[in-house]
Amino acid sequence: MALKDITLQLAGESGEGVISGGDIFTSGAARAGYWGLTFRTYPAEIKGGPCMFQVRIGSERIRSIGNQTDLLICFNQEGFDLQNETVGPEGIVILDAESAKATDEFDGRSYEVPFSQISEEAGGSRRGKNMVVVGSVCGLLDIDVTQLEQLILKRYAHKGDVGEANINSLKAGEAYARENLPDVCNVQKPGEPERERILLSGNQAIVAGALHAGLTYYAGYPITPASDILESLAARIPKFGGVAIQTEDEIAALASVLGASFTGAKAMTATSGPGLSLMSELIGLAGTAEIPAVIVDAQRAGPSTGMPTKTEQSDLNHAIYGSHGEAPRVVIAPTTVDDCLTCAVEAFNAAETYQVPVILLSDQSLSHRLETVDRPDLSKLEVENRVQPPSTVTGPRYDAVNGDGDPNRYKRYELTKDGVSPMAIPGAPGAYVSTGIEHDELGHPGYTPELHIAMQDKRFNKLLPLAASSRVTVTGPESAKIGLLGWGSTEGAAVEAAEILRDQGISAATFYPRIISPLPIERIKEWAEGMETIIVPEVNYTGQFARIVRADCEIKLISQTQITGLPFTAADIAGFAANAVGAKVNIVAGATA
Amino acid sequence: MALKDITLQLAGESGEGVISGGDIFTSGAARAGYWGLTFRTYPAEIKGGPCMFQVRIGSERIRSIGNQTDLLICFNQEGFDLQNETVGPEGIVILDAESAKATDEFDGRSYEVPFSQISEEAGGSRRGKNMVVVGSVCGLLDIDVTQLEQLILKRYAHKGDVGEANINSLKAGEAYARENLPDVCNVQKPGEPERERILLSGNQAIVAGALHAGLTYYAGYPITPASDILESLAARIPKFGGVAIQTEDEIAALASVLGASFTGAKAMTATSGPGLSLMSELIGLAGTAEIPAVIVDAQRAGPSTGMPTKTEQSDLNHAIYGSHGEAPRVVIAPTTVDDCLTCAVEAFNAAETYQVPVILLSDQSLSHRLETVDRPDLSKLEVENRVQPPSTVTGPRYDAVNGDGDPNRYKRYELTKDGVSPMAIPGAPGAYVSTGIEHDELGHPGYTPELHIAMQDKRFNKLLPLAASSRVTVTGPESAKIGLLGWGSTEGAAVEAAEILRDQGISAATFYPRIISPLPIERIKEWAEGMETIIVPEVNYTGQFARIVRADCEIKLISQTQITGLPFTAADIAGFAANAVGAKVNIVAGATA
Amino acid sequence: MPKDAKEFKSDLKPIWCPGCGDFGVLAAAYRAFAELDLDPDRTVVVSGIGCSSRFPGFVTTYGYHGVHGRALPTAMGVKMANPELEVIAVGGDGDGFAIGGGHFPHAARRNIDITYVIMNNETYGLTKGQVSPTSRHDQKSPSSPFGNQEEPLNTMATAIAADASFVARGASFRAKELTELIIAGMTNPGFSFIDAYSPCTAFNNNTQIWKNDVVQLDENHDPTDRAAAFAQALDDPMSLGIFYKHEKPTMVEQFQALKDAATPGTVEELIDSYSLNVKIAS
Amino acid sequence: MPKDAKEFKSDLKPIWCPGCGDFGVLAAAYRAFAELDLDPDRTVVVSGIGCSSRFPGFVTTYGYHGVHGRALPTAMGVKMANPELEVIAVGGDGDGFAIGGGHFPHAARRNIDITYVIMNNETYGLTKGQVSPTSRHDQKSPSSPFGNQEEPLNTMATAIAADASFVARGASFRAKELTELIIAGMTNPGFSFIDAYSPCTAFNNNTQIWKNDVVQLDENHDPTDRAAAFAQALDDPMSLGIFYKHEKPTMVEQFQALKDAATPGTVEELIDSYSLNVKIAS
Ligand SMILES: Cc1ncc(C[n+]2csc(CCOP(=O)(O)OP(=O)(O)O)c2C)c(N)n1
Ligand SMILES: Cc1ncc(C[n+]2csc(CCOP(=O)(O)OP(=O)(O)O)c2C)c(N)n1
Ligand code: SF4
Ligand code: SF4
Ligand SMILES: [Mg+2]
Ligand SMILES: [Mg+2]
Repeated sequence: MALKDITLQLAGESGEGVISGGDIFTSGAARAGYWGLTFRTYPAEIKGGPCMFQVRIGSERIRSIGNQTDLLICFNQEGFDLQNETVGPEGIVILDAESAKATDEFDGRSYEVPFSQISEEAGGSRRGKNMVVVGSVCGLLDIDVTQLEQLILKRYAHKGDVGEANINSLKAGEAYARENLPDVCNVQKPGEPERERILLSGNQAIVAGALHAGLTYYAGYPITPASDILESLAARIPKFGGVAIQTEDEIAALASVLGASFTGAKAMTATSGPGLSLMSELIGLAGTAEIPAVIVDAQRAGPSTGMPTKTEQSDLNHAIYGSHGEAPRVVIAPTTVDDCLTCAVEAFNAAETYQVPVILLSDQSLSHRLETVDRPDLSKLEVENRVQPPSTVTGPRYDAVNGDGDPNRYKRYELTKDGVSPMAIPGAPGAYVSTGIEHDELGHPGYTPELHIAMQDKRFNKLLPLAASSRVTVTGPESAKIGLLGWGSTEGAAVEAAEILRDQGISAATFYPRIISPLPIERIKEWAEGMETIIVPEVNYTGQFARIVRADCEIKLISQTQITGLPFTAADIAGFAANAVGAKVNIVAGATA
Repeated sequence: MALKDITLQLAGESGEGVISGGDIFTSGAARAGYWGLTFRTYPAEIKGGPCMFQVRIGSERIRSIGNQTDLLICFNQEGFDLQNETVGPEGIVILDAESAKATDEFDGRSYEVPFSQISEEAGGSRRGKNMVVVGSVCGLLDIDVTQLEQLILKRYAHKGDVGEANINSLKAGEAYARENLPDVCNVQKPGEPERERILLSGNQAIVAGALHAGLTYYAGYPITPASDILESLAARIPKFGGVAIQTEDEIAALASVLGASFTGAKAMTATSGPGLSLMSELIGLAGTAEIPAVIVDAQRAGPSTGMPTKTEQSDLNHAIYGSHGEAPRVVIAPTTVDDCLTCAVEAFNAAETYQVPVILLSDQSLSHRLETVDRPDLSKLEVENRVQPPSTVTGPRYDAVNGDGDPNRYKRYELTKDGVSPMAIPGAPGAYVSTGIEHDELGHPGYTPELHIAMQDKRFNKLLPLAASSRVTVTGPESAKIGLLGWGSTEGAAVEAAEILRDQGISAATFYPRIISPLPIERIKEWAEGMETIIVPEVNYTGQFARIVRADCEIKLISQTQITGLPFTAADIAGFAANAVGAKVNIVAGATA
Repeated sequence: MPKDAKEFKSDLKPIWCPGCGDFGVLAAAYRAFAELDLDPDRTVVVSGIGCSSRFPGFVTTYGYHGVHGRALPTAMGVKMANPELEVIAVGGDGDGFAIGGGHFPHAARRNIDITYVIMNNETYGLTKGQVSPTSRHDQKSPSSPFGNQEEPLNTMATAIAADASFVARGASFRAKELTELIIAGMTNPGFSFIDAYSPCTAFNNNTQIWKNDVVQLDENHDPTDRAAAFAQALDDPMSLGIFYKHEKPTMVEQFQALKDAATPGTVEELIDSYSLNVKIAS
Repeated sequence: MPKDAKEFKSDLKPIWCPGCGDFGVLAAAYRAFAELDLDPDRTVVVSGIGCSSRFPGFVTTYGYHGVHGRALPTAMGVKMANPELEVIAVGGDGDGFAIGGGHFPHAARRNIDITYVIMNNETYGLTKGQVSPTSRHDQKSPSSPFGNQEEPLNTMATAIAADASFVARGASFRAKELTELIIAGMTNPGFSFIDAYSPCTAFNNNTQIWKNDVVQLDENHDPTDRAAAFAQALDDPMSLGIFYKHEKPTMVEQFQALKDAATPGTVEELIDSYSLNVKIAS
């Protein structure tokens, strides 16, 4: 029986090339036409410590990390010890013959391969062990390794002969597997793709989306798992006439982004939880002074320093409520890698159109997952720009007290019908003072009740169209026994969970809004009307989104939370949901062909 | 007819002594046995600009600022123009004869007094104008001015003859009023007090409470309306063997407070919204590393710099949710000035008992209101201290790997039954590392799912007893047509509003929990069961508390919000409530005897 | 034709107290802006929070009145996003050296092309007179009732240590000299720092004392000698003039070089780099 | 009897990469603590976040591993709340001079009685090698693929400008000298700053180059001359030794004086001051 898809894990010690091996395998499989999606765990340590690379490939689009491991490759004993529990009842284990042994339970489905020895013989060094692993897997799965050779040469181009040696190890691994390992792993061959595909990470997709939207100013401070956005832009943005600056901290990063945006530039910063906390005060300034800005938060497990290399969706509350007073902002949560690109464009569009800070909530699992996706059609991703006043406006003049008597006097914070005031750009006429103090239409400080009410109304009401037009993805029937309502990177698992449930006779549907704040309250209520039981899965402790939906939509729902540092599997969600309605599902059946 | 209580306003220009006059009058009236409560507005400007002092005095405890002005004293025309709308239909206006005129509407109930001229004649300078005003008011209300003389002498002791001159102005004002003004203002004479009373502000009460709890370390950065906590402690804390340090910013303030608390000291900082935003990251550290700390947030109108001299209750969301990840903290909201003292003690007790950061949410109207209250009985305010390990514990030793084999090895984050782990104090045995990284019981970094779950459970569950034992004040019947559910400084107005409603035949009750987070969910639900309509009044824009109650208690309620920069009056709340149930109330009748 | 200073005066009346030094700094800025013939629509004045930080409201240029302490990174964003703009950052001693002090050395290291004017009243004016990082030792204030326990921060020494490319001190009550310093700072490429004594008449009124105490830097002082400038900064805390001046590549220049060196790119090309080149079904 | 250095070694194995300079700094600290005969239960090591900030876990004293950049104010709280404790702050160049840079001058001005050791690898080790404020101009890194655009911050000049009472530089690979510097810093009353070169073998491996480049400060250098110390700091960025040393009242002393001068008070007395002295009904 050929599996529809297969989930592989490479487990070993950091420094053994587990991650780079996984990356190369994923690329190779993708080039061979497989869809794929990866997940990785890093050690807490700087060097050394256990690490794991998981990739699920298949002949149809892959949406989540896989419910169980079908093939576990252990670089060492610790790899086996830590990961063997994830292996399914029919899963296969391959171990480094020198250093690892499987337990009895795996008798008949575990195989030892002398990875290091093969590497030494073929490549002249034990350091090609990971390439032997990759080759063996290709051999087992009947994936052509020639595609990978190019990749390896490119990756090690600056390292002399290493590339060649690695290719030799790769080939030797493949040969070993084809000769010595039984034909135990079968995955459906992919058909020819209908559209061009790309393989990239969530962070890479955000960079591409931001550049498409017209990003020319980036500032950021390194932090896992957001640092590679800074690094990628530092290398690329000069080609787009922009600048990427590493600042002294996150406060300086956002302050400078707001300064840049004030001049009309599209500007962004990216960080993770601790940095988002530090930005709290400036998020309030951006909301009050109505300065567009995009803030990417690649969430990691908190609170505080927490587990910096693990995934969690626990910054939602801070994204929505962080900052004293009541400061408007938009929160957008992409759900997949291609969605990261789309949402980045939408984030800039919202920021620019509504002159508001936009927080783009990714997380470690999405930021660093590699996913094969159809090549996005950029021409379909429209870019919006902020509205500017006519060039006839004038700035302040000393002889015109408070602008009275000058019909052209520019009103930065004009109380327009839709709450959006044209924003003058330095260099063009219309000088004004941008300010976080409460102000009148001119931007002059003003503290009357009437002004404060009018300006808070303006700042919040202007965002309402966003809630109404919010992009939402829905799967499943309109009326279902189980409705899965979620946000962000859990969508793939939820959609698959709904499929599993439906496959087994339990009607299930999913609803994933992109804009979490302002929440599309009415649309959630409408959808929820058709559901018997609504479950809100999220990777955090307190069920943050569930509480928000309860507060705003006043509907009954069940919160499903998890804080293992890992993303949900489809099985996690399907199992919970089935349990919640008193049903049983056979999880494995749903995940394989 | 003698009024049960009377609301006075002094309105003029900053620099004319409006506030100091009001302060002195309040003190005098309080010494004459009246209960009192004040409210003040400051100008946006540093010097100059309109300012207003409001005081309500009466023969019974005063709980809110008063529904309308009974007696308006205008130092200048602007004072009249800005404030005359607050004057009730039978209210009296007294104006500076030189500079202000009332409108026709006040014919027959407005009087002009040559304040400056009287001051010049009696005190030798026009600068005693405010004392003439105070004297006139005393004359009108038949309050003995001799009590005030001492106060004035003391206040101006360092200013040479000013004290004497002011006393002369005061007496001349009184004499003028007794001779020339009709007997239009009558307030019931207070009886003899049954207990000793004090007159102080919310911030002063917090300082007293903190010192009673054992505060020895204070650090803060100036910000309105919290600066006087720093200033008061800088002058007083050396008497208590403690230190008060003005730091370079709020981040340094809280960082140092946590460092001090780590050594066993009771430590506090105070700030307002912008500072609370900056503290976000460190609040998460305190929650994760389990370090006790008290953070006073004297709220002001936001967002951003907003209206720094105006009141608002808009930091609740940030207090509860601010900081990335999910970081436990306790939020306590005092409701009156004496409650500020009690809550300060309770804040330290909660911080120390549960090893958690506690945010004490005051606001400008409460921090700076003067209120007469019964002298608190400090002996009834018990002080709790953190639990320490026995002196037999030992710290780490290089020859004992991960503490194995040493039964006495101190476990800072021991997973005890109630989640509270004894906390060793440097100087005593038990050296450990306090950390915001996820950790095992020893405090060693650890990122397994099991550890993270166990530690989040510990950190959150240990607080549950607080929700159960939370102090709550309730007025009115158990089952009422209208239930007023609120938090913080609005309690006085809500309690009076309920009285107004009941007086007019609409049964009404109030419920004010002190601990807002963790919320006493069950008690709110129980109380709510008896109510037909529940209204949540709060001085913010989005109805923050109402949304929290909806999320956690899943009950129907109506949110009443106001963002005028002013506190609620009882009439505001009673009117809204009556309206919500389709009834009508005669507000004025409720407020006077 | 240089403009009239009045043209930079806005319709918003300064809310400062009578005699506040900030009036003098504002007047000097008006004159400097006029002499430099600035275009108000191409000039941005950035500030933080404080009495002095209200400054942008009183000029006819673009202004940015942000949060407390973040004028420098904000100004960096403005300048680096649009190097065509003339950018001036202003604010108080608390804004610049207490809460915002962490940004100063980095602005100097990067050599951001802006001029930064601090109105130094050695106090927190807006919050009513607490000590600031530049307050004198033993200075009494509401937050230091027994006298300031801290040594004042030496702003000139700090700026010279950070290698700011232009470091000068002026005073609000020395209008002509201050105007010249502002002009010199604004014409200097890179990061120019001007610390201007600006007495707070309400809470730290040293106007008379300071008028007596300031002296002009010795004519022989060589502003290109960094060590000498530092020695000078230690010697005499109330000297006025240019302490240090040193040309080095500016931030704008350096980033411009990167842009110039790069071949222009498109997002499609970027996406090509992720392409799997998989054979498409026809 | 001085302790054995091993007694300060905890049961947690350092997670640093092979050859990381931080091992050398840790070893020097063990020896210094032993020679000073510290009581682990009366000693607190405070840090921020970074590879180097993992340090407190590896010693047997009390430790505080806080958030990124806040070691100094935290250490101030520890020391001022309990002056009996011996307090050492440690961390990285990024922790201390980027995100935490704003706290440094104030720690120095206040003369907090602590010793601050920075493990300076001129990079951000923990986040995998981006440039830090002390990185060299043109240094390539993941975040500066075309070379660092910024001038490095001169840590010695910065500390001397802030008037830290003890300013020295050591290196992880000069164990004996570094031990001596730590001892000298810890015995100096007030704020002692030691910048220790500590190569990051993973991301900025300059071990060999730095070993060659460091020189000992000239024997004739007079560390009590602040201007000379500054000149020295400008001259030769890789000199090791005590640059500057200067006694002044410490923060603990100053606050102790306030306590000593105050008459002890009670909260009842404080409340008396608000009393209305209203006649009570009998
Ligand atoms: C984050 C934050 N903390 C505190 C304040 C309160 N605050 C406003 S201005 C100021 C300091 C004013 O001093 P300075 O910067 O020297 O300006 P000056 O008023 O003296 O001109 C402070 C502490 C604030 N607005 N924001
Ligand atoms: C607020 C915040 N921003 C960013 C980070 C990510 N971060 C952790 S350590 C570090 C810098 C490490 O460099 P350094 O302080 O020099 O220490 P090293 O690792 O080199 O010893 C950064 C940016 C963080 N933990 N917190
Ligand atoms: S308080 Fe001081 S600094 Fe502020 S305006 Fe008045 S005089 Fe100027
Ligand atoms: S990454 Fe660098 S600083 Fe960190 S442990 Fe490794 S060598 Fe040391
Ligand atoms: Mg100042
Ligand atoms: Mg470093």
